[in-house]
Amino acid sequence: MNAAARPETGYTSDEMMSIAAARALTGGTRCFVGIGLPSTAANLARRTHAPELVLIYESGTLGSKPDRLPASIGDGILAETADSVISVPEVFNYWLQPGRIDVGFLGAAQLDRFGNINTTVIGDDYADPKVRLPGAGGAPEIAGSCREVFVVVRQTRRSFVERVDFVTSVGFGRGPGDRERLGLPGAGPTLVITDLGILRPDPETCELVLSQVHPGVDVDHVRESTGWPLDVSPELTTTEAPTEDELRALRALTTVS
Amino acid sequence: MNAAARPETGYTSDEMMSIAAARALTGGTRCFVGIGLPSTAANLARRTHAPELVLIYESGTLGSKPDRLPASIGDGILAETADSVISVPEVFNYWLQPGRIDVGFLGAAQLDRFGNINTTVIGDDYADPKVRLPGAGGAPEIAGSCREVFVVVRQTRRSFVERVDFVTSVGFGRGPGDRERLGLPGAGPTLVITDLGILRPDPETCELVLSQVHPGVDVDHVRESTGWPLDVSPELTTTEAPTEDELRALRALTTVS
Amino acid sequence: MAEIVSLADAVAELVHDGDTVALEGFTHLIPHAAGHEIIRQGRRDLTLVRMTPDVVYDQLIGAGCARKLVFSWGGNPGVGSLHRFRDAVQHAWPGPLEIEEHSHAGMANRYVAGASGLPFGVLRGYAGTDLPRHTGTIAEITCPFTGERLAAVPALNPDVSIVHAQRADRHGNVQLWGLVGVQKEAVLAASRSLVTVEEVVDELEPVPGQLVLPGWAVSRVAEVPRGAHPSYAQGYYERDNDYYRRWDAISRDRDTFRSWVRETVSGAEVTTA
Amino acid sequence: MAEIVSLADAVAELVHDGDTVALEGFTHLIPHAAGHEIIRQGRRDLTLVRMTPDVVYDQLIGAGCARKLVFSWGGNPGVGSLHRFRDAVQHAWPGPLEIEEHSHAGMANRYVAGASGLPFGVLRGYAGTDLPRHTGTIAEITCPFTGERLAAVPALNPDVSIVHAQRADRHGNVQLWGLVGVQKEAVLAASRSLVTVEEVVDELEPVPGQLVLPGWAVSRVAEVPRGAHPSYAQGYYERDNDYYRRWDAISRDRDTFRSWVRETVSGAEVTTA
Repeated sequence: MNAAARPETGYTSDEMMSIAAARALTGGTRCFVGIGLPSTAANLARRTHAPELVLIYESGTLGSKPDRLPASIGDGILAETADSVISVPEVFNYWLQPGRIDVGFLGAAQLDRFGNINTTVIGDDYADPKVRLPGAGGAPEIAGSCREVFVVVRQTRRSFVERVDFVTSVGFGRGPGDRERLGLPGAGPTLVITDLGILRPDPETCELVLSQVHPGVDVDHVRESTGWPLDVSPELTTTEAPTEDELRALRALTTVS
Repeated sequence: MNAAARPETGYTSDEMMSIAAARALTGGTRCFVGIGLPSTAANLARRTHAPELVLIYESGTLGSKPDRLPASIGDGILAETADSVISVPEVFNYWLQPGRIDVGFLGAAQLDRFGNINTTVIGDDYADPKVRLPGAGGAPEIAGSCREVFVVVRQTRRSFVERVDFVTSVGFGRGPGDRERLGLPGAGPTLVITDLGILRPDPETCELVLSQVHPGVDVDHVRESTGWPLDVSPELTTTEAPTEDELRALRALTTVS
Repeated sequence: MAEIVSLADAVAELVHDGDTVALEGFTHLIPHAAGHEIIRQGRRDLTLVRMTPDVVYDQLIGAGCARKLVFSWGGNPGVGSLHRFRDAVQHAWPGPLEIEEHSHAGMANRYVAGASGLPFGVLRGYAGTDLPRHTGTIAEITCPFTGERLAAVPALNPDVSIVHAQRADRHGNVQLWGLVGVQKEAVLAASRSLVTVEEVVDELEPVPGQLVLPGWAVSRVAEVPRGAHPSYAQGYYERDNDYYRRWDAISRDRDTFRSWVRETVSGAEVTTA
Repeated sequence: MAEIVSLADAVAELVHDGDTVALEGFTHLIPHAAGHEIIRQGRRDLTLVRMTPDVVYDQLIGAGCARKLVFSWGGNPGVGSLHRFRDAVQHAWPGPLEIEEHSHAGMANRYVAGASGLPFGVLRGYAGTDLPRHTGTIAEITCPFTGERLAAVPALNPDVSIVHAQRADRHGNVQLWGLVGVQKEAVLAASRSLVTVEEVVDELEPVPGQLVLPGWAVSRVAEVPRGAHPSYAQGYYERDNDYYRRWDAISRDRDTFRSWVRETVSGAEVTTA
């Protein structure tokens, strides 16, 4: 978590992001938890309003119930508390690929207006990149096969771009009908949770539209932090501020680790 | 085991067959044990001269060390005494298919002069068979992928035929070069052990030739018990009679079960 | 979370006439009680899928539940032939039985493909055998990298798969151990699934060699102690080898078999087609 | 039966310049000590294969052992980037590094195909991504039954695979538990294999969730206590999260990294190409 709590609110924008992301996970949702920010949010949800949440990690755990934030997606606590520990090929072949997972929870280095994700290279030349990123990991197939995808990512002009330099994981491709043409069974990125607000795809154009701002965040600031002309939903709402309970649970989780 | 011990020898022809088959398994051979007669022989070998023998059963056990004869290839004793218990798909995909097994040990309802095995139907019409047999089981891929195949089968004119009614598992097909053409990596049936003697493929013609008779068995009797004009090796030998130890071990094994 | 219900309710709800139904269990943990319940409820026109149709499928076939059998080895393990299966194939009694015949490796890979959400599986198999001449569901496929030719088989995706396990907890999480066969694949490949268990417990104590199926991947769980008899449940009871031997005599004769159904599967009747 | 030898002897015997080498372990049981031994013995021109090249591969790449990297995710888990990996890709230091990039699902299926003796694996993957434009080892394949198009990837068959496990017995039977990753597949896919273990014991006591590799499927076993450090070995020691954080600073600077190699991997030198 970067940045100290803003004195006027008592929480950081990262904390707001994690709490907003956690709130999106409810009931017994089967959630494939990607590396990074998603793990914080998913664990927070399970520790607060969604104790039945089923956490699935690509390292081979079904139904992990860690009592602290795992230091990585392969933390021992995930195996020790899982309903079932399986091999990595089994995770992808028997559990992810057939569409058994409700929500794929992903981070991103770059995200574009159609929700495509880049975690591979920054720059136009794959062979000679400006910045070499970690690569695909499980994300392409998580983005393809989960019933829906939630993305958690900090919103800046650098990360929210007109078009990603490299499509590591497909959102809506170049627009309506692309997922169907590609044979991707899931609904794609239905929710993008940032430190500034929440974006949802327009059902007609598949373009990400600002549907919610976090408390105290100005819409113009969100626009300035977006690398394409951002549409704002006419029904724009404001996120409910973090409750004391949510903040306490989040801080307990992130401090212990 | 059918038939009582012949008074003149003190053992039955089935006992001779099992003992001859057991002798063919030596050292740390990895042996894929088919259903029926092979299991008796493989377990006898492990209990006598080949304690390091690695027994693999299609039910999912690697390195079973049963202290009694398993009642079936899925007997609990096989799992309880195994080095590793694995799923049935894993047996075939990770262990059999890549050629990790030295010897596939099979039975047969019908066997032909090129060592092809039928365990599917007796009669010319698959759709309306004279006798419906159990079918393939693991045998086709055992016969294809093991480095060599040993067949244990009682020798009669009905079971040893010119050409099998149905090729369930390939021996040498129609003759030299067929296994290579079919892409079968193993050497095929290098040894056929019967209640009368032992047959081996002629290296030139791939036809099964009588290379050994059991004690007291007349070559003419073997010829009469074979459904094709049986060639006899010029170096025909006679099997060593069962030792007291072998008989004792075999009977201990088969009586307990 | 899998709902825990009675065996009768589970079969009534999950298994319909005309369904493709797989009962799996490789020698170990064969769901016999569920098979009997299917006979008792008089299901018809089933496509029965099973790698090793043994006594329980002989019973289902003999009782007239099946229209078709998809399999790789049909025998009475350690004893000999299946007489009801033979009678159906050789004499269409109690009705004709269509068969679709594979090898174990082929069937196992069909379940794996089904569990993996793939339309087909690939193996080194069937080459040179007569199976492809009679089984439509075996094709050739070429490796796009090496040009090598291999066998392809279509995924198996039963309407219902039924397996037996040692234990489940109250959330329907299922635990089995010992020979685990192809049970996980069969359950995951199916649209609906039923797991009968020896007992429902509060807590699943870990056991070496265990396989755990999360409750959310199973439709229904039914507590059926000795539900695998005459096969065995490791840690609970041994295989009843006598039963398998006795079955040979019971099944040889149609009338003896009819009486067995009437007396043992409480009042079910065999109707001939 | 796998022969039990010293780590130095095992690496000298099994790993040759120019080999394709896979070190596997998904966060858990990463064979760090074996990686350091490869650096110490100065192996060159290796094609390094690993789903998650993390710190140990950063070290091997930085030390100039690698010609090529086959991978699906290269980062310092929980920390950030791999600076030696980045420096090699972005600035060809200490030499150029060819990359062959897949997704986890693709890599996992490549190992599965390799372990299964098949030339390729099939998956629903890569569709719509830019990976197939840059990675030659992704092809399309058509289902012979449904006509559906899927992705195919070629088998991975390393010359040597190296994994770490908790225990082996004196016959070289290997036992591991906890997250088992893709280790079994990596070992079975390789021509030769080395398993480093925390300890060699007389008897492998069964452990829930265990995976056992028979000694006859492994080439060499070497006893290397703490051989997975700074990753962890469930039941033996925890992950050294500080090491991963410290690695960020050590690896950022070429000279700091050089000193680390010299001091930590006892006298090995980085040679630039």
